[in-house]
Amino acid sequence: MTEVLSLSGVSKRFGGIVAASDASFGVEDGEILGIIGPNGAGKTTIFNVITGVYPPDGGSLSFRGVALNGKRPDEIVRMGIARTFQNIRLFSNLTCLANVMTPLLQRKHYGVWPSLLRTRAVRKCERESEQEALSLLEAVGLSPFSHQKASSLPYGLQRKLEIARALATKPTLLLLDEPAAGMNPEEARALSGLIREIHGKFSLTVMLIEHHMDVVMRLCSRILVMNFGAVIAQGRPEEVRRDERVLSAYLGRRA
Amino acid sequence: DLIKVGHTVSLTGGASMWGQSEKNALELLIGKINESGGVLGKKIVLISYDNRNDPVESVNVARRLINDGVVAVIGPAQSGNAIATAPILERAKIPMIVTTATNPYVTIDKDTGKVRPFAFRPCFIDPFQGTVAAQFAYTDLGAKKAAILYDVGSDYGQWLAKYFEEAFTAKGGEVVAKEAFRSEELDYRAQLGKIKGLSPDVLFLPTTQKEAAMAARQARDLGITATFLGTDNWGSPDLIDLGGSAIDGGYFVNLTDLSDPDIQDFVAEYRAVYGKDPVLPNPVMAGDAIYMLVDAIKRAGSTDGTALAKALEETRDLPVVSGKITVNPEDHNPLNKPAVIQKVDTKARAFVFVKKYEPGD
Amino acid sequence: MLSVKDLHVHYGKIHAVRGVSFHVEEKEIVSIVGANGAGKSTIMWTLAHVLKPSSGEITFLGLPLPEKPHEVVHSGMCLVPERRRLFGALTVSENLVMGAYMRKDAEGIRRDMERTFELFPVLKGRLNQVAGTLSGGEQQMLAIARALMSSPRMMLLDEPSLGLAPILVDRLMDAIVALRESGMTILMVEQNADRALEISDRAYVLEVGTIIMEGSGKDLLDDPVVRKAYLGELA
Amino acid sequence: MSYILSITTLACINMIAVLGLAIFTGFTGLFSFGHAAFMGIGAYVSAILTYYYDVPFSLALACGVAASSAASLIIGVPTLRARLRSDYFAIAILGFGEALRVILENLSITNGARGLPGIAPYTTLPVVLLCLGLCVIVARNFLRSRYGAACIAVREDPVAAEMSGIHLFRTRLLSLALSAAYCGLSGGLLAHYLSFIQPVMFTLVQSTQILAAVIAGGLGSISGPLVASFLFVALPEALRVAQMWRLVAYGLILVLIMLFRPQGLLGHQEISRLFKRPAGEGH
Amino acid sequence: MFLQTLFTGLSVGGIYALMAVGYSLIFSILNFSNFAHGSVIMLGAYMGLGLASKFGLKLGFVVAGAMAGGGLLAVLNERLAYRKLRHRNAPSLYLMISAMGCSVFLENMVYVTIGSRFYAFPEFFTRRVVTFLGSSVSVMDLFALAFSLLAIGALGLFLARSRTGIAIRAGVCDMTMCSLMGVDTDRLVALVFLLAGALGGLAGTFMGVRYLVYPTMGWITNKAYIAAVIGGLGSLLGAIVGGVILGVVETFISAYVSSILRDVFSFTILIALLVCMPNGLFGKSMEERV
Ligand SMILES: Nc1ncnc2c1ncn2[C@@H]1O[C@H](COP(=O)(O)OP(=O)(O)OP(=O)(O)O)[C@@H](O)[C@H]1O
Ligand SMILES: Nc1ncnc2c1ncn2[C@@H]1O[C@H](COP(=O)(O)OP(=O)(O)OP(=O)(O)O)[C@@H](O)[C@H]1O
Ligand SMILES: [Mg+2]
Ligand SMILES: [Mg+2]
Repeated sequence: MTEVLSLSGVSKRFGGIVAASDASFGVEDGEILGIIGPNGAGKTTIFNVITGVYPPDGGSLSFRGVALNGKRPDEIVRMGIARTFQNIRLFSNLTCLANVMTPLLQRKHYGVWPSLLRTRAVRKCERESEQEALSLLEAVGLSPFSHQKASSLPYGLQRKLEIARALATKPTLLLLDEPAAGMNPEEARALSGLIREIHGKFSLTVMLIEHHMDVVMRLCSRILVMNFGAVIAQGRPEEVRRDERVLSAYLGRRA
Repeated sequence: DLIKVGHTVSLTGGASMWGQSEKNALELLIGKINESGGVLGKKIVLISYDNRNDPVESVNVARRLINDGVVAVIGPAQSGNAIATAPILERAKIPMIVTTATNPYVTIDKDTGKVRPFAFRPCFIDPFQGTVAAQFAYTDLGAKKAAILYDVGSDYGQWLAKYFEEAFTAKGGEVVAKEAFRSEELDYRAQLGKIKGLSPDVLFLPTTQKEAAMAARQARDLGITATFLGTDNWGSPDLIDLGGSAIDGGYFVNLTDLSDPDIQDFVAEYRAVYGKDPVLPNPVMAGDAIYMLVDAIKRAGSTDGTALAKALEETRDLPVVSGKITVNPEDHNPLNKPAVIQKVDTKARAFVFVKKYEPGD
Repeated sequence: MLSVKDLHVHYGKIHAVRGVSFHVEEKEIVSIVGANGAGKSTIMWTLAHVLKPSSGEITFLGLPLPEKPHEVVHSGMCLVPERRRLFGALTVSENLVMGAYMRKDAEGIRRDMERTFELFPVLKGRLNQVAGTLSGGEQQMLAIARALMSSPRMMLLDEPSLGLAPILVDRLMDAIVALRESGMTILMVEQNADRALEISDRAYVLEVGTIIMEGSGKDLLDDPVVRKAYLGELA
Repeated sequence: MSYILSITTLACINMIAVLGLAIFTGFTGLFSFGHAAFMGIGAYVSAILTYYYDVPFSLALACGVAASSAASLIIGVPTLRARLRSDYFAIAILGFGEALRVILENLSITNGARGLPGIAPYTTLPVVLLCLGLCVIVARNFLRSRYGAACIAVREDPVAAEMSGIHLFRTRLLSLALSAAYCGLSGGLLAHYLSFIQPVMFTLVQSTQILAAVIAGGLGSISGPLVASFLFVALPEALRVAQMWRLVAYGLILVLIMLFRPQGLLGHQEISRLFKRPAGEGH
Repeated sequence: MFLQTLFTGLSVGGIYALMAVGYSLIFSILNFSNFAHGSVIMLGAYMGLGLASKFGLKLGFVVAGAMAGGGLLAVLNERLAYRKLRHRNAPSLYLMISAMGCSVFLENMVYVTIGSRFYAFPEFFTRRVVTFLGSSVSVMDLFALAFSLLAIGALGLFLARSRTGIAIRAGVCDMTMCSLMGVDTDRLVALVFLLAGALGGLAGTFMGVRYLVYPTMGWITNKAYIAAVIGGLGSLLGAIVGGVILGVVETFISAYVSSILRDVFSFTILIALLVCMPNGLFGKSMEERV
């Protein structure tokens, strides 16, 4: 297996808070990598650094051999990394369809002038995008809502819409930040199925932050555990589950 | 039936004080004319619209007046608005008589250099005013060094600053400073501080009375001793209230003077009706305009625009509010329209007549 | 203590809550469970009177619910809404001060503050951090802490465990039980349905805006339909 | 009749500028107190070309449009690149507008504050209607294209937009340049309609009026601002009989619109949509 | 001349600062540009003028009266034109436009009722000048500068520390949540407007005394908005520093570069400053976390 993404020595601090310290790990092509850890451990920060939202204070990142340091978020997205947000960030006044179409349209390569004149080629691009968007919505089970405003969807469905929008950037690496938050166990189970399905269908590599252990255990082939900004353990789900540090810092007595 | 006369005037905005007084004067005089039987057996009605002292609005007003079927238009008072309005009325063949728009290009087409057939005015023009001010400063006040402070955003200020500078240097004087401010500003001490260091003999302020008053107060605060010299826009009774002791002893060029014997009847009537003094010079100029118009209608025997314009062009020695008026057919400016120099006397709370310049002096 | 009769709520044309009736007795923990979009949050917002019902009757402590949201709070009911809704530009300590806005007893406030830090020790070190920059779970802790500071008679919790690490979910559930012991009444909506049902005295199951089942927490936990539909167990 | 036509013409000229700002403010989510400056550039450049150099009207208009677009880059590149927050951006562009006005007031080719009289009156109602029609079509095309989608995404959520592969800076700049082009066209038409332009026509007051029309019409709508800008020209005219009271009424109406039509006349929807089956938007 | 220019700049800046405080206060709390602030200043000046010339009151009473009047006016303004929008959590742009409408309304109300005349305050307390190192400084200016510093200090403390201050700022983030904390947000906002209006009345009176009183005098508040931006929106200290800097820079450009092209220079400096410091001098960086 090849490493698609590798981080070495990545650190990020905010004032006095060390959100990531010397984090190093690699992501294998095609795996579903889980990241768990207590609240404030720096999981989301790692996602933010990978996607270029925050520049790292130190360390280097590379994606398929290309350095990510210093790249703008939109460049990184175009390299094939997409993500969802922990605090849902949809284009809330737009319909679900428009939400998904936005990244699809960005992948079309017509110039400004044709767009002003709306040439036949432009219209064709748009029709294609619309079809693609509809099929993506179909894939996450949101077809009935395609013309509904994003903000009027219940919380759980908004998460699925975010996944659809991320898929629309045609990623090879998908970062999911707590996709099952706000779902009951049954819904979380269905979501796991969905993630597994798109993982296969779009041949993705997935990184997944999640506090629902069922989801993590069910999906991930490998799990990273973070605490205080550093990776403190990693391994296969069963190993991690028994790890003493993980039990005391994260899972608690029940696990 | 009725003869409709249009009136485009600033009823709101910074120039509204004159505009409202202008409207009052016209209503007063038209009432008088109608009482004495009107013109050609018809009564005159005045249709006033607010142009907000804005060129685009002025164009709208002109079109609206055309639409309302007026036979002639009085106003606007500001040159910028008048220049914007003139071509519109010209195309509709409706004469206009501006009140105090003193810019030469109100009645002359700047492109062709020809006179605009439908534009007239009862007031003198800026080059004359600027020259008079320069001449008064140089000869009567014996000034050798002059400074100018004007409003860059105002066409009026820009023109007069230019004409004054030309005339003053032509006479042999020196303009040591030409400083500017913007209309909505209040503080000129930065500019005045610079002027102070150059110790001019006169400070020329081609501005409104408000700005002149503020400039004068700030100049005296800074210890500037130069004589203040102004233009017709100073000619408002509140100059004294606004400027206080600082403006005392300033001189300015005006179209007419509240104490001008010719206009005493008018001033008295105005006071009787409205309980206050007219804000000069606009009401007087508007009065001149309406008399010119009435006379032209009488002579033309009709209200046809072309005939009226022709009659207006032939106005000779017509008695009007400010005296007598003769229109120069070459440029549609009044012939022999004198300019008066007034001195501000804050103790007597009056503008004192100093001297009168005839064109050609 | 709280009783709701035949409540209907609309968003424009969308009929989100359709004739819901339930009641909560003093010192009870009552849960509402249901799928995404069932209308749980809508009910909570309506109880806080931020959303106005299109019809129905809500009485709290025997009186009709006051008109304005802040009056509802004054009458003793406090909502921890879904998605935290912190004062993002304020610091953590300022958020807590806001939580205690109505209270005058400095001593009690201090005590509650201590109790809060016991529950969520992370917050103690973050008093001067701007709330908007906290991590997701830290924000959730702060949202709960803020509500605890107001020490209401009745607390409405909308998905309090959202985004919390498992160990904290345990602590939270314990804390909720402890609150009830100390005399507080709790109505909660929780997606972690098994955990919620475990500690609930009674629970209601909501589906597409209507209540389809009610019973004690234990009963529902053992109900096969509930297990299948909400707890993710394959029948 | 000519009066009604002239008001209509003016209203349509205004609508072009409003349309431009609607693209920038309504769809890209940045607001501006300086768009009158772009009108000014379009007006002066095209007027100077026809006046001094006898350039054909259409070419002069095109030059005006190009010039104001280019000028928008001068202010847009540094400020948008620095990612100024929207209030700061609004003030920066206000500064740009005011500075430009001072320059216009002091150049000799613009004849200073005295203004340029005697510009050939090429602008007629059919010309304006043609331009407006084209502008509406182009605006619609633009907004439905990937560029428009990018603008809207940036308005809704800049971070999520970046995560959809959108270049924030380039998107905002493009939107600014396009809106400046519209304002430039509007200015050019205005100059050749009034035959007279002065720097005072292109001040903050004018900028805020354009902005007010956009907002009163509704953010995220094309037809709303068009209707609003028409009303804003027509209403004061209709109220002309009210004389001095009409500006009082204008201010009042602006407040009332904001109070009672919070989304503007047509927020996030178009007139054509009103007649269709309402989508399930709720709220 | 250098010293004189500096004093002039400080005095002009002091006036800008005083105007900017009220504006910045509302901005720091409600996060919108209250363009009606200029009109409150203008009406404050008229009230002061009325008290001074109609009733011949002493300066102290005139200032107090104008402050009370300005405060009440601002509260009324908020009640009628903003409250409804606020309740709806409307975007700040809407509030801004409503404010613009108010300002057009108020200004033209003055035209219609009081008229367009210019007025000066009675001369008895207008001009007292002290000479300092050969340059003249007006006592009024010194007073204005000192007072605005004082007012801002007190206000800043109030907002940062008091429970009410925190509640006000919480309301800005989320009105709904604020009322769910048991806060009567309307009363709080009214308080803020009362304070800002009182400062506006004060600024108006100072300006009236220093310059003149007339309906469009509020326009100069544009400078106050710019000053507030230089200092960093929402920062009260920034408002003062920004005002003074703007005043001094303008004055020096007028005196040493060109008064005619002054605005070109000063706005270029403004833009350059913003490009280098996108949050102004004292503004907080409002980077939102993801
Ligand atoms: N923009 C920021 N400014 C200041 N501190 C920040 C910022 N972003 C994150 N932090 C801090 O960095 C730490 C790590 O945050 P992060 O969001 O990565 O946590 P997390 O692992 O995602 O936690 P959770 O599971 O609660 O979402 C937290 O303590 C947080 O308060
Ligand atoms: N602002 C809104 N506008 C229109 N419809 C809305 C709005 N908010 C919620 N809805 C609709 O009302 C219904 C109930 O939503 P609600 O948020 O109450 O669900 P929920 O049970 O809390 O779901 P979740 O578990 O996802 O939080 C849903 O169908 C949703 O689409
Ligand atoms: Mg996180
Ligand atoms: Mg919910």
